[in-house]
Amino acid sequence: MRLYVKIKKDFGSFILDTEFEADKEVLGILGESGCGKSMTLRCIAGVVTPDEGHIELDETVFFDSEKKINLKPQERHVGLLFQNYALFPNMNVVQNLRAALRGQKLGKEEQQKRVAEMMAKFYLQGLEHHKPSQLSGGQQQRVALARILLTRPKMLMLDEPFAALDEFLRWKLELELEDVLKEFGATTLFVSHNRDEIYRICDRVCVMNQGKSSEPVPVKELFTTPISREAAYLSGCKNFSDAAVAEKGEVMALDWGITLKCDTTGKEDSTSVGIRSHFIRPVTETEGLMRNVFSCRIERIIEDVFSYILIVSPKEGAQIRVDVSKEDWLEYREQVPGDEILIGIEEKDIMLLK
Amino acid sequence: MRLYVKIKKDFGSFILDTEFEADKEVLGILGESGCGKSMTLRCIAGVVTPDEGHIELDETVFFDSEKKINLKPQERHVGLLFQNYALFPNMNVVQNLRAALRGQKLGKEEQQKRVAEMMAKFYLQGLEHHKPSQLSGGQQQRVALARILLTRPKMLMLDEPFAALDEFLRWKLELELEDVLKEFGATTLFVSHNRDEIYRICDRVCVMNQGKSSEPVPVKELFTTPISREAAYLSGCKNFSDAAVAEKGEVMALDWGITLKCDTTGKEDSTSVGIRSHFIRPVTETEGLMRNVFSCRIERIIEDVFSYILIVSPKEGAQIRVDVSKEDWLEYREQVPGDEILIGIEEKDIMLLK
Amino acid sequence: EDQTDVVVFAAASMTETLTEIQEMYKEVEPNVNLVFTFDSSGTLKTQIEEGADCDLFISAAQKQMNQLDITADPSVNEDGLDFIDDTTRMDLLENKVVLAVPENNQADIQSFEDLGTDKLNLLCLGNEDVPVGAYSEEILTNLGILDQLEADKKITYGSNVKEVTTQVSEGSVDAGIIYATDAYSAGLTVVDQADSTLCKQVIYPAAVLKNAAHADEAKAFLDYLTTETSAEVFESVGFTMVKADDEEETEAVSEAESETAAETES
Amino acid sequence: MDWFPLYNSLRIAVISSVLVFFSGIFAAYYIAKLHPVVKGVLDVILTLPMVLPPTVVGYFILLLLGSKRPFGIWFYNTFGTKLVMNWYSGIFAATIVAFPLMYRTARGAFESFDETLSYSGQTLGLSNTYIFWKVRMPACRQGIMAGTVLAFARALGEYGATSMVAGYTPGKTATISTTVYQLWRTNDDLLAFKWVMVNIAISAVVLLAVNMLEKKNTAGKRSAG
Amino acid sequence: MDWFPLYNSLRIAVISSVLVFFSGIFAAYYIAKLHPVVKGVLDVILTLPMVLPPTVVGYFILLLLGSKRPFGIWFYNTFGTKLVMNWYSGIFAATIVAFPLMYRTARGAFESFDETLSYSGQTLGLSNTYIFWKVRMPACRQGIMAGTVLAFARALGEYGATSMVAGYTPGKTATISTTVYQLWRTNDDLLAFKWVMVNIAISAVVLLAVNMLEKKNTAGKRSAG
Ligand SMILES: Nc1ncnc2c1ncn2[C@@H]1O[C@H](COP(=O)(O)OP(=O)(O)OP(=O)(O)O)[C@@H](O)[C@H]1O
Ligand SMILES: Nc1ncnc2c1ncn2[C@@H]1O[C@H](COP(=O)(O)OP(=O)(O)OP(=O)(O)O)[C@@H](O)[C@H]1O
Ligand code: MOO
Ligand SMILES: [Mg+2]
Ligand SMILES: [Mg+2]
Repeated sequence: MRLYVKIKKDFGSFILDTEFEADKEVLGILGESGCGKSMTLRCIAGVVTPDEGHIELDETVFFDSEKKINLKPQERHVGLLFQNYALFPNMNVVQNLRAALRGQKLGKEEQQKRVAEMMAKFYLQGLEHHKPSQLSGGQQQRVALARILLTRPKMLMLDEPFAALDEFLRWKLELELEDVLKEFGATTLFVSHNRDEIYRICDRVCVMNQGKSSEPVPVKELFTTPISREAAYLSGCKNFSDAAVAEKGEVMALDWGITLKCDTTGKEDSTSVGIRSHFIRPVTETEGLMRNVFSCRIERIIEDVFSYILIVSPKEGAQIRVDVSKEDWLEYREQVPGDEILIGIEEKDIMLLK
Repeated sequence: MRLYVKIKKDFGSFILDTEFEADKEVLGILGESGCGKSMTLRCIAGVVTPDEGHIELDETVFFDSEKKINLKPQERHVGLLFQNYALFPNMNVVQNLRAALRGQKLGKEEQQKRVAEMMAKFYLQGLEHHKPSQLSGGQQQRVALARILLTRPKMLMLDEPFAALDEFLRWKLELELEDVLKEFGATTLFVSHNRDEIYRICDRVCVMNQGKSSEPVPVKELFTTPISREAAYLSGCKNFSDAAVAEKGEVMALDWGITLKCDTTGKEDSTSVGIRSHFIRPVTETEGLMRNVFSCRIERIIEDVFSYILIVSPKEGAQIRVDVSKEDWLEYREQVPGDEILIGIEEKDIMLLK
Repeated sequence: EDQTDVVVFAAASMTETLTEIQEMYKEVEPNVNLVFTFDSSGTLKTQIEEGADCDLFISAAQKQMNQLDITADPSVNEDGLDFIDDTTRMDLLENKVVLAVPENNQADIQSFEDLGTDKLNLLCLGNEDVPVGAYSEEILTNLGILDQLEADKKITYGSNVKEVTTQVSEGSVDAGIIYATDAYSAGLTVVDQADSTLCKQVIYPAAVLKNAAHADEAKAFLDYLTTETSAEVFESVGFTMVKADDEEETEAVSEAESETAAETES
Repeated sequence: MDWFPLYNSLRIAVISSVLVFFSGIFAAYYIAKLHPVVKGVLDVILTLPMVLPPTVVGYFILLLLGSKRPFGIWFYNTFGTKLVMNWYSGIFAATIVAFPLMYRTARGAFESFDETLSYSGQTLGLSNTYIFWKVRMPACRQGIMAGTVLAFARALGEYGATSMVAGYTPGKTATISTTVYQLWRTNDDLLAFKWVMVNIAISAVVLLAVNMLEKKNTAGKRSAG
Repeated sequence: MDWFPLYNSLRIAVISSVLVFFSGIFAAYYIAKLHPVVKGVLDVILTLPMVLPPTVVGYFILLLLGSKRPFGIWFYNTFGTKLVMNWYSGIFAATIVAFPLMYRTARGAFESFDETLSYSGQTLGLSNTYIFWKVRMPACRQGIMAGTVLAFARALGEYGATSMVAGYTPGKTATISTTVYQLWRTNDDLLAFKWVMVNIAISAVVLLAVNMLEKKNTAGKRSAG
């Protein structure tokens, strides 16, 4: 174990109470907006002091409320990318980057080299002498990212590092970042709202919910077999219903008013059921093999780049989202909102949750 | 035509020079980070004054450098969502929202009702008395969005409205927003880095490149038949090569060192070729029907949520990204980086660009 | 060449005259460098009391001098301060207390007696600390109108002479009581001059300090101030020299004045 | 102890603080937008009262408002009373002397204001007046408060110009400051000290009140993210 | 015209401005972090020199540093020179009188500083000293400049306390302000006016310089987004 965090902090209307460990890995932190992700990172970095708890990295105790240890942020050597970038407004891009190198006692040339390197890596050439106020949102974010990497921290905490970037740049920087993280070999906490990013970059994921964290799980597990509704929700599942296991192999999805057939072994106490929109597909009546087929009314059809998104509702139930690839939809292209359609769900794709 | 914009502004190192029209529609603005999207919106809103040009909405001239017209922002009645939210730091959430209703001379009760409505719509309940500094990034963004909608502007300009939100919330707000936009019936300019969002929400798209805008095109056209490399790039295409049409029906992709067969009619002067990663797939030798099949070395295999991303390179060429659905990859799952693999591209998926 | 600095603390009303005499004294005594500090006599007294270096003190009234003189009546020298060399103390100049009015004299005030009438709305005096203030109060007391004027809020006190002269010349007040020299240099209209029935002689005393670094040089300069050459300068702005043969009489007056001052204090 | 000076000082300090507050803020607001050279020139003029001995400032005020000067004559003919040597004359003195403090401090605060907030207010259709009072002023609160406190303290402590313009007539124009000065000059140190304590008490009340106000406004000042 | 007062005024104003700059900033920095009540109490003490007539402030300084007071005696025995009635005595006067201006203005500026910047500096491993001088100070530039300008102007204009502590000795302790006062008092209005103009010129140079500096630092102040 390289990083161990167990902290409590009371804000009155919001209580942060989180505990997790991270190894030499990229640990994703997933959670609803406002659940305390940024606050957790701030506590680890030492810029917010928790009410109580213990924070430790590589055998160095950062914080311990009982032993009255509270290292200064400077002594922690962790890099934190602030969500609002926190660039120094009075310095231009190069000066902002240089500031990060101050701790390393480098020669002037070496400094310049490293700064230039980073400027190139993050596509910032030509902006050397711009002040932060003269940069666009995405440019600011890249400068902030570059600045943190220059300090060569022992641990990296990235708070939505690509949120302001366009997809292509995001992709390029993601590859870049992965190389850096590898070279770096340090523990990294990665906050992102992008499910795919988390999936690609992280080894394990810690789910946070209203200030509370759960045990980190391998990233694949979160996507394939989430345990809680919260986890499934954060892994991008968009269809949930309250549920009750009626008898072995049958679950009543209460919100949708339908009964689903699936393996309920060991899941008898499930309270919810979740189905990913990608795993629901329109079927024709001939497909007799499927055991879960329901008739729904199409509420809305939204065209996406490579797929169609259907909003459908079972007889008297809540809406369900269905993602159909354009290829598969061809067959149904005559359908319009208001029509009835059959949707099918494979048993293995039904997630029983608590 | 409802909105007409033609502006020039010189920042020395950056020159904004854009011209476009928008109807009663949602016009997406796509462009690389730093290309001038936010600046354009600021000019329309009237908080930045262009050096020269003309801006007009619904027959009302907002700005005309020749006629020396320059309406105050207050007289323009346009709603601009600032990229950094610009919430009033001294007011709590409710006060921020109430401020937006001041222009409308409503009774106290009506005010409260509308504010409460918005709070609910944007999942902000419980945060009534938080100051912006006590809100998380996503919460701030939602307050800003709610605040703008409360003013009932004649035109809406949204600068990455969902950037700080998690996917689920994003999706819910997207549906919410679409309803609002419909009810609203006003021209909307929509800046986003999310290709799918743009595709789903916008009617047409205007591509910006280093301060210059191009003629808006229907959103589908951008994705299916982009004309410029820039447009293809922004629509999410990730593979590009310099190219030259050698003879009828043959294009040399110079960066990749391969020759592609496709329909070149009317595209003889193309200088680039683009291929979406989703449209390249691994093939077995038996698939004799395909005319474009190449052998590449696998550089990297990245697992994504519903697909695998392959980074491959042709014999002596630049890298190509290939997105393969997990289902399709099953067949090739033995493959590891370093192996040779055959990839196939259909003729219709080869985009010839300028 | 060795220069001796002689530090002179002098009432601010002597700024112009002493600066002029300083030039002349350079020729007489080229090795002596006169260093003046000008301020209101009260400030100078405070500074001396707090240990400022000073060789010669010229006050604009006996009060401040007495407060530093151990041989003076203890009711005046309350703190028992012993700073000046009594043997060198002398009365140097005499000034006159006059009644000045604004240019057009709207209130039509012609004499000190008029101050007790309805003609007067507002009268400006120097405060007690400005020596002229003490004399002004004496005059008004002798006329028996001081208490009434104060009760009617017809008196305003200025904290220095310039304030009083400005108030008069700007017509903010109907009249002001000041020194003849000040009226002269401010170019004010003088309508009355206090005679011996209204107030005692106004004397500028001078003395060398006990711990003077250059007592002899200071004494020499003091002597020079009594010469005919210096007198000319002083008289040109309205001072009168106190004649050496008046010495006896002046002593007596100053004695009497100390008593009056003592009464005012208690 | 006659409490008139307290009463008089308070009304002068309060009225002139209010005057200085508004005039300082408006001057700061409009001047902050000007070209630096123009700003510099106006700064010189508006900061002038600070670089001159207050008595001299008082002298200039007297030259301006005096009973024989055009404005003074006009005022007397119109209102039947003099501008100088009255209790309210102290207001002119205190206002002019305290003005630069408010002006310069407010300008500093305004210049570090994030204009995006004002822009966002404008696009929300809020009037510039509303934005000024409800957004800009609260955001610049700290600077404005500093200026107000300084201006109030200066107005309360003002002596030189007041003595010149209003004179020292006990029971009529005397302020705490002129009283302290007179008492101290006439060696009544004890009473002078009592008045010094009164002045300290007033400023203590004001400064503590301001600090409490600040606290209320700054609950949890941290920027999210 | 003897230029000594100019020279003397400049050195006093510059030295005391520098002293006030640092002491004011440090006081502001540490006090800004304290509890509002403690802040209030310290504020009262530190703002005191503003609410008293400067002459009275000078008197207190004299009581503290005078040649007969313990500190004055110790200083004389150690350095062989007196603290009062020397040219440098004006520094004490100007420093004490100008201090509250710098202190209060800087505190206002510090309190509106976005601490996130300081946090981000800390996590980058930058020393608190570096953050203070290179991030916090530039970000609070406007407020600090306002304070500095006010303090300098006040130091330049300081008359009452200086005349008490340093006296007016032409060629030795005379400053522009005391010279203006004396000249004016002895009715040499013309020369007094010339010196007023000198003071104006100095403050003009300083204020214009400050404004140019500001301009250089604020090129294109807009927040992105
Ligand atoms: N000073 C404060 N007082 C009260 N509540 C606070 C304070 N600061 C933060 N909060 C609350 O703490 C919660 C956690 O905030 P945090 O910034 O950690 O959220 P987050 O998980 O990063 O969300 P996002 O994804 O939207 O950025 C929020 O609900 C916020 O409202
Ligand atoms: N005051 C200024 N001086 C010089 N250049 C500036 C100034 N302000 C902005 N720029 C430049 O203008 C360009 C456009 O900025 P803008 O904020 O419009 O970008 P954007 O398209 O919104 O980018 P992003 O998607 O990253 O937010 C940027 O390259 C920026 O560096
Ligand atoms: O210098 Mo004096 O003591 O005011 O006449
Ligand atoms: Mg956050
Ligand atoms: Mg932008």
